[in-house]
Amino acid sequence: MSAYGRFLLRRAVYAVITFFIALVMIFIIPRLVAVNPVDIIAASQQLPPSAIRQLTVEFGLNKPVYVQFLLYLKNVILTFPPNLGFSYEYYPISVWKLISISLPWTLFLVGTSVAISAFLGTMMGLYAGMNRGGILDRMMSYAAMTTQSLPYFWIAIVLQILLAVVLRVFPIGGAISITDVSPPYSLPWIQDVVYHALLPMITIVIATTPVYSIIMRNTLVDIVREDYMVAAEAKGLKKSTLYNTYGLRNGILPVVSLIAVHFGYVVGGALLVEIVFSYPGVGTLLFNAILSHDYPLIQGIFFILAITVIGANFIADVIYSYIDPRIRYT
Amino acid sequence: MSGIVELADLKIIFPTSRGDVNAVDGVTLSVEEGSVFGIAGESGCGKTTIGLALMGIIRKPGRSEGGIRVNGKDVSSMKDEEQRLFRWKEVSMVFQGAMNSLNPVKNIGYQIAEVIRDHSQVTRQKSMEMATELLKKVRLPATILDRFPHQLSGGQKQRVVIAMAIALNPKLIIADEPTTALDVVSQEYVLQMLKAVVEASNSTVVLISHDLSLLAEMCDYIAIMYLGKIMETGRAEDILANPSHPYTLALLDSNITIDKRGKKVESIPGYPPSPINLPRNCRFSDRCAFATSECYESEPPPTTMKDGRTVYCYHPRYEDGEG
Amino acid sequence: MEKGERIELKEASVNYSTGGRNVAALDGVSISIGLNERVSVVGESGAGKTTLGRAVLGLVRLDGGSIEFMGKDMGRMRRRAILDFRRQVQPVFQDPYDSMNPTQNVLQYLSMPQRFLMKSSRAEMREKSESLLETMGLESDMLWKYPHQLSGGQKQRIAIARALATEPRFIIADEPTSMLDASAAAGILNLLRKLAVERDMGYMLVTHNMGVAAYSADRIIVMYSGRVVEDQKTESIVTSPRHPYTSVLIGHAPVSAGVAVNRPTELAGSDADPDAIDPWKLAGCRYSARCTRRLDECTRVVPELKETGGGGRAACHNPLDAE
Amino acid sequence: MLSTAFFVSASDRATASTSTTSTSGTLTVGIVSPGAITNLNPWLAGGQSAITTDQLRGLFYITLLLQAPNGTLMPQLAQSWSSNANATVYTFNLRPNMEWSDGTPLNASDVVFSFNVLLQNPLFDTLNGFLVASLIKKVTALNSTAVRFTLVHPFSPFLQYAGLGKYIVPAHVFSQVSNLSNYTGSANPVSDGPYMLVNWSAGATVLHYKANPHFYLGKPKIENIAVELLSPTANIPALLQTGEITLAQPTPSQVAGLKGQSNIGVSFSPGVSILSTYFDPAGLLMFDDALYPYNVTLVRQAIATSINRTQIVDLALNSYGTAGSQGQLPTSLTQWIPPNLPNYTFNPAKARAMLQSIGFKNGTNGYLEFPNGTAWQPQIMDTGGSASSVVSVIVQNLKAAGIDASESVVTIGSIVKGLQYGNFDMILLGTSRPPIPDFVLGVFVTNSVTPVGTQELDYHGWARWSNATVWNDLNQARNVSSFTQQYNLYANAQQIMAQQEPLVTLYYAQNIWAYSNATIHGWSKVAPQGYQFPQAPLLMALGVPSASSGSPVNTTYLVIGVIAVLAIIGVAVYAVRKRKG
Amino acid sequence: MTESRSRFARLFHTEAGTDTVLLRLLHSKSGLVGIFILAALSAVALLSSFIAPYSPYAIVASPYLPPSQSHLLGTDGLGRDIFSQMIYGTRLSLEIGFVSAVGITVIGTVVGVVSGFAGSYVDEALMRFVDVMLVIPSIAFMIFVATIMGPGVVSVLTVIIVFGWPPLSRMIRSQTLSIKRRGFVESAVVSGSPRYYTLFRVILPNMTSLIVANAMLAVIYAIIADASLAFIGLASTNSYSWGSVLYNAQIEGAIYHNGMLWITLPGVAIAITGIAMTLIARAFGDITDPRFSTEGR
Repeated sequence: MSAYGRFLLRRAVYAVITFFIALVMIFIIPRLVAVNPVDIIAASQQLPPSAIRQLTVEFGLNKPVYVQFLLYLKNVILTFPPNLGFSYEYYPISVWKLISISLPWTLFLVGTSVAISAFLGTMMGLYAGMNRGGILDRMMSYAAMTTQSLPYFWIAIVLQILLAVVLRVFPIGGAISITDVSPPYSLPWIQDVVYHALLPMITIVIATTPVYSIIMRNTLVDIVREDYMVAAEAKGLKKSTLYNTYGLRNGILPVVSLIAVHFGYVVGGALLVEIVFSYPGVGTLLFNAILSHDYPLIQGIFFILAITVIGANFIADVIYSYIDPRIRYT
Repeated sequence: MSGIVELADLKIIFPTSRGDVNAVDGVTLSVEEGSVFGIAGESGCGKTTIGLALMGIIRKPGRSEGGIRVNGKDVSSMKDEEQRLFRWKEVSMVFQGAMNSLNPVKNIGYQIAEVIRDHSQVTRQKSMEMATELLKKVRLPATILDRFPHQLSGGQKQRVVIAMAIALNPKLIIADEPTTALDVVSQEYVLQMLKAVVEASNSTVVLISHDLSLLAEMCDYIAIMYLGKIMETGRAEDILANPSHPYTLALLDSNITIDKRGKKVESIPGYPPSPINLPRNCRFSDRCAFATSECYESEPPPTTMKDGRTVYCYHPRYEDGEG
Repeated sequence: MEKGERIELKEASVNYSTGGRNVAALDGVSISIGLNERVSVVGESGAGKTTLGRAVLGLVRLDGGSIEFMGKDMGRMRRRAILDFRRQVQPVFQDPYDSMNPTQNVLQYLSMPQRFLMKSSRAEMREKSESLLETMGLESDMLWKYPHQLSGGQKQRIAIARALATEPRFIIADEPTSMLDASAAAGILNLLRKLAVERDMGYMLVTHNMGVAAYSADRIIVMYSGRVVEDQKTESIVTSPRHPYTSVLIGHAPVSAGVAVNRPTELAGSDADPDAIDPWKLAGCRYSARCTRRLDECTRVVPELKETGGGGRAACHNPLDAE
Repeated sequence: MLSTAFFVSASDRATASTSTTSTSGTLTVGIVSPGAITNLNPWLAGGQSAITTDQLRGLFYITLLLQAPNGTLMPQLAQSWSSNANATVYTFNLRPNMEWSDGTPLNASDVVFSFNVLLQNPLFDTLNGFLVASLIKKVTALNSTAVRFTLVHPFSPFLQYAGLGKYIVPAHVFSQVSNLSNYTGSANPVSDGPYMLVNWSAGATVLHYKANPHFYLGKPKIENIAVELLSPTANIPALLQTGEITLAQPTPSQVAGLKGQSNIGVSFSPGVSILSTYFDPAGLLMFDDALYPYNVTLVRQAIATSINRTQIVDLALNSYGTAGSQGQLPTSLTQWIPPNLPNYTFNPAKARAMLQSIGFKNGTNGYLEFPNGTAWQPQIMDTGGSASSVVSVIVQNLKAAGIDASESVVTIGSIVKGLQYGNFDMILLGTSRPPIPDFVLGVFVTNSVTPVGTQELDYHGWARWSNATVWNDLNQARNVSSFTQQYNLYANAQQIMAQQEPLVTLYYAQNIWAYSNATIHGWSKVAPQGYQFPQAPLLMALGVPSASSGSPVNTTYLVIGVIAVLAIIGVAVYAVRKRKG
Repeated sequence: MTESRSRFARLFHTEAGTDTVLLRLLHSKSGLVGIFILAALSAVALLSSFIAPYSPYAIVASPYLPPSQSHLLGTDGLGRDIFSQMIYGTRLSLEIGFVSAVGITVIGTVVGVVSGFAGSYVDEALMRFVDVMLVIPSIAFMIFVATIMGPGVVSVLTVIIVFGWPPLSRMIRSQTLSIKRRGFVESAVVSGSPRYYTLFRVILPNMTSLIVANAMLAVIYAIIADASLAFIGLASTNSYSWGSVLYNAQIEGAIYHNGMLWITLPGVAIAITGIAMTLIARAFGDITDPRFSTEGR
């Protein structure tokens, strides 16, 4: 097997191991709570003991923990779509169904925002790094310092107040207009969806662009000192060549691996943004699941998030190894 | 004078938080067209900085004072685009540590073709053909074109860099420690290549090295630098056979060579002063065995000796050469 | 000197894996060095000379064979025995800029071996450190300096002082001058030699520079691609090398200006590109692909290290004649 | 069901017909929900979204009866009802000529079907607290409009249990569904309520309704309703302000801010929660009645005396509520509440004196100590959030009376555990008990005390206050059908509970609805302050929503914003260029 | 000496090795500003009971008073003084920030150093675990765990520390690996230095600046995490941090009765602290790693 193949295999094995540890944690942590979730449902609904017993059997909570774990593994790994159980809260809706409803919203919101901020941030970082000490570099440095010191959701709140409440340029929240009855995926529907997603996206972009730009900039500060950058300058290459094939092409490598690591962070941050803007994504679903102690749903969401983020990391590894010839050809 | 390189009291200063570093501190020299000119000196003496300055590369916040004229053009006053076209077309460079002077993420063919394309209107295909030709000149097979730098050995990379340096037939090639990091056998091979290529192209070469044996072998003229300043300059064989400046003398004496086995080699006593806030006297005076009071007072003016060399010393050792 | 006061390597092997392939950095090396001998190990990068030094110091694990110190197998030493070994064999590392802990001052640095290997008291350590500085020709106020306040030459002297702190019987110095300017290198080598003579101490000087090896050692071991190819007294190896590779190294060693150079100009096999050879892939002699004296069997049979007369040994099927 | 149906439907045709304007356009309503509605199965709704789900289902599935705020039963699908003297046979007479929204006749067979589903699926029955399945021996249709229930044993609250708690569903639709447990609802359910759901899909956060022309009261005047499910953190005042939604339930503090806004109107009705954004009508301070010192009646009375319930309503509820009664029944249930219940008027000095009278001593730090000289530092548990404001006030009150109380914010799990095992001092609970005396009073009394530290598994949860008289009175009341007999039994129970004070009823919150005048004109004329559900059916009475509800986007600002952004970019580019050049 | 060498050397060298950390910080302009802000905030935190005009818990006036002279930021829904809450919030926020930072730094450093130094299975096991921690969206998981543990300072601190150390340990590990390869570590080994000494006295002191700089950043991470948890309603509401003030402002619809101050000020306070911490961290960075600096060299 080639070194490249071995590299990919190793990363894949790591991803699988990581995923398994995540699975175990996801299973164990809710069970560390001594309280039976059925009791909590019963408490909020004032159910009689017969109903409690019935629900306990229904949710499989009467079995020994290791049996529950084996069943859980069997259900999430050997079944497709993974059988993540039933939500306590939305019984008898399956967790998978609930997630499949909200995940597209989050993927749309986070995916688009990450793409935008990674692009913007990389470009700004490239320019700032190539022109260290310039206006953009300084401005960026202060902007990054400020936005990284601010809670995501505070940015969201302030933007909401300024742009939605005071100026009324954007809607206050939600994913679609309450009065919109146009069929899904029609043009007006898409316009409406994009319009509603803009403010949350702007929040995420504002909060994350500086991260990328600073990573890119710091990488470039190193790269600019490399001999090949001096050589490139000496060769009298065009500015575009210098920026693209030297700065961008070399500087993008750490950014790629950081985008993946960052993905989990963005998903977490998006959760708060989703909550502020009442966006019907996974974040809001998780928030509500947590509020109502809906453990199967919480587990299911973490399962999906873990897959998404581990998958994103693995994809980033693959992309990284692909665009870095030092790994691809050894 | 009408050398291809004319430096007039060149100073290059890098400001730091501790003060200004005078990397190059008043260098005047002239390189004759078609010759091989060596710049020798120990690490930190400013020889690489001069090499880069000849291409107009002084990284901010560094700045230069004095004149740099290459091929009749004032390098320091060029506009961006003019400077870009000047580089490589008229002056090219073989870098110190070729290992790191190639872009690690692009293949060799692309990198050679890139230089050609950025300086002239040729098609991608034509530029690749030219790249193949260039590789042939340094005896590398065309298969190298598809390789990435990390797949090549040090010697191969150095030869790629040489091929790149002659791609646009520049008048002047600066070779900065072209063989330092290589094995002896590769060194020899690369030097042969460099010699052959230079002879074929009729270019002027400025060879920067700390290796006196290498300079002796390659150069017509030589300048010995110490702490940003030239100590002695003239014909290579004259200076290396009969050093005049005490520093040159000490440098040659301290150089451990195979023929000195069983003899005692003396190192230069003391340590060089900091390049920040250099003394305004002879900068070698502290370590010089022949220093007198005047050496501690002011900087010695250039003295031209009979054989044409210029020495910056109040007490040149090679008395016979004095005019 | 008693019999057995030696460091002996028996078929010592160390493997590395780099870039997806295994490379034998040491490939069945068998040599024996007396504790009072002054030996130099010469070879180019990748020859395994640094690994040899580190293996003797116990800093890399052997993949085969054994190393014996005074008759005891180092692989089986207990902690107490290792500390005893460390007291007697001390290294000086290549990079003076890196061998001192930036957060420790000179006194702390010099005290470490005394504290752990000699169990000295605080006062003893202080006294000893001062006397070591004196031995090295350094001022005693240097005890309070931190590494960044010292020059490379000073640091290397302090590194030697640290090695001497336990009054060792043998020093292993890995390229102690390669990071230094020529003018400082001679000083270090002179110092090392002087101390060895004064204290009846042996050393193993690892270097790529034949000139340095010949200058400082009485015996030279030449390595190529993980194997010893020649092992002879200095004078005889310089004047009449037996292995073709040794002759190339000597031919390319630096010489003083004006001394006649007799370099082997034409390199092996003419069309074979020395840069494109991977010696580890060769079945027989690893030098065979570059060798001008290659015989048929060279490409098939690994040559053994044989006596060549005069106490020397060489590993070659077709050795050069003794002059 | 547990919650009374959402502002809809009516009993009084006369009020409804006052407004005759036909309407078009859409009324937009925001409901705070802990999640998207994924399930419209009429029998299954677990967890906290059950309440929202009920509200949303209540627009298209309705019950036999309704209950007025004072507890009186009122007709809905059933026109009249009767029972035998020993409360074992009940008959409901349906309105004649009713139809489902698809035009199919709605008659007694639908009712019979609906209850048979419950009898066959006990889980469906238990999930909403009104257990009828085990009571009913059989249910039969006497004719197309009369249904008779025969019970296993006498049960006087059956009218409320069956009439208010259970939806009537279309038999012709649900008899086709093979597995009712897996049924999650249809996109266009056949409705007997005022509205029909349009195109619902699981997980949608907006539900669109259309007026049901077959509704027994006639087609509602507002043609369309869109309900948006808001997250608990939604900025309701802003949504109302911008007109993105027309009608919503803000929290009391949000209303406080909205008061000054000229384009926002506020209306409220009693009996529905406002403390949390869910359904928490009453705020209760539970004692651990089995644990010293809270097992001492005088201590409970003293604590009740030291709490300023008016201040709680004023501050924590921003006056949107009423102070709680001592008899444990909501104050609105006037017909059930006896006069002259013992009351614990706020009086910190008196409270302190009461405690001192049973041996509590003044400690060095100014707070009361146990008679044995150890410190008394009771903790009041709550789950944080808005409940914290209530507890904050209580803590200040208790401190003023010399009790060194503090707040302990914990998870709902810890509260459940505390209640189960009886190891806590005091807990703030919000309850959503429907205003039925049997239901309300039965929760907090038991006839045998489980020891503290072992799990209490009695009916309805975790009562540790035991009183044989109250227990017997409540059981007795289930067997008698005369109102007077029931009233006397409940009155006696309330007397004892008010005297013993096993828990302090702190307040009853009001259900606040705020609406935007920008899009609903004439609301205040039709629905003045104090408007009460369900006497004036909102939907029937509403005037025409403004046709020009329009987009909330202010295009002027959008244009200005875009221009400003472009200008900033332009200036930045210019600056960078200039510097370079 | 090559360029890369000088840069690498500078990572650990300072102009004057004997200078105290504080002196070095004071040399840099940004460090000075950072320290000044931090000192001011600490003073507010330490003297909060003197500065705050009221008890933050006491009901002192009518609810929802707009800002005035007696109540600089107005009052909340229960009639408590918001300004006093902010002042006391400073104390709790800084406490949470610094306590968490200490916890994160200690755990992260020990795990990183041990992992990097021990290598093989220990390293592999620790780093796989760290991978999981890094991959899991930490805010989401923090909310989850905090919900299970119940609101309050203890659970907030716990989750912040539990989810805060992995990135640091990663960094420390790679730093340990690179220092481990350096000459002076071998030099210590051949000097007979035992493992503990090599690890904690030779390797660790070379990471001081890195650790301190990251501890500063951990402070702001912790304050933001606390605010995020508070915003979900998971911070203890009976003790005020900036996060819980912000939470109250949000749930009480602050913009409609007290103007913007109530809702913006906690964010601004967090941002100012963050900027101060970043400035100090950067000043350390300048000492150790020129990449942080915007000023050219």
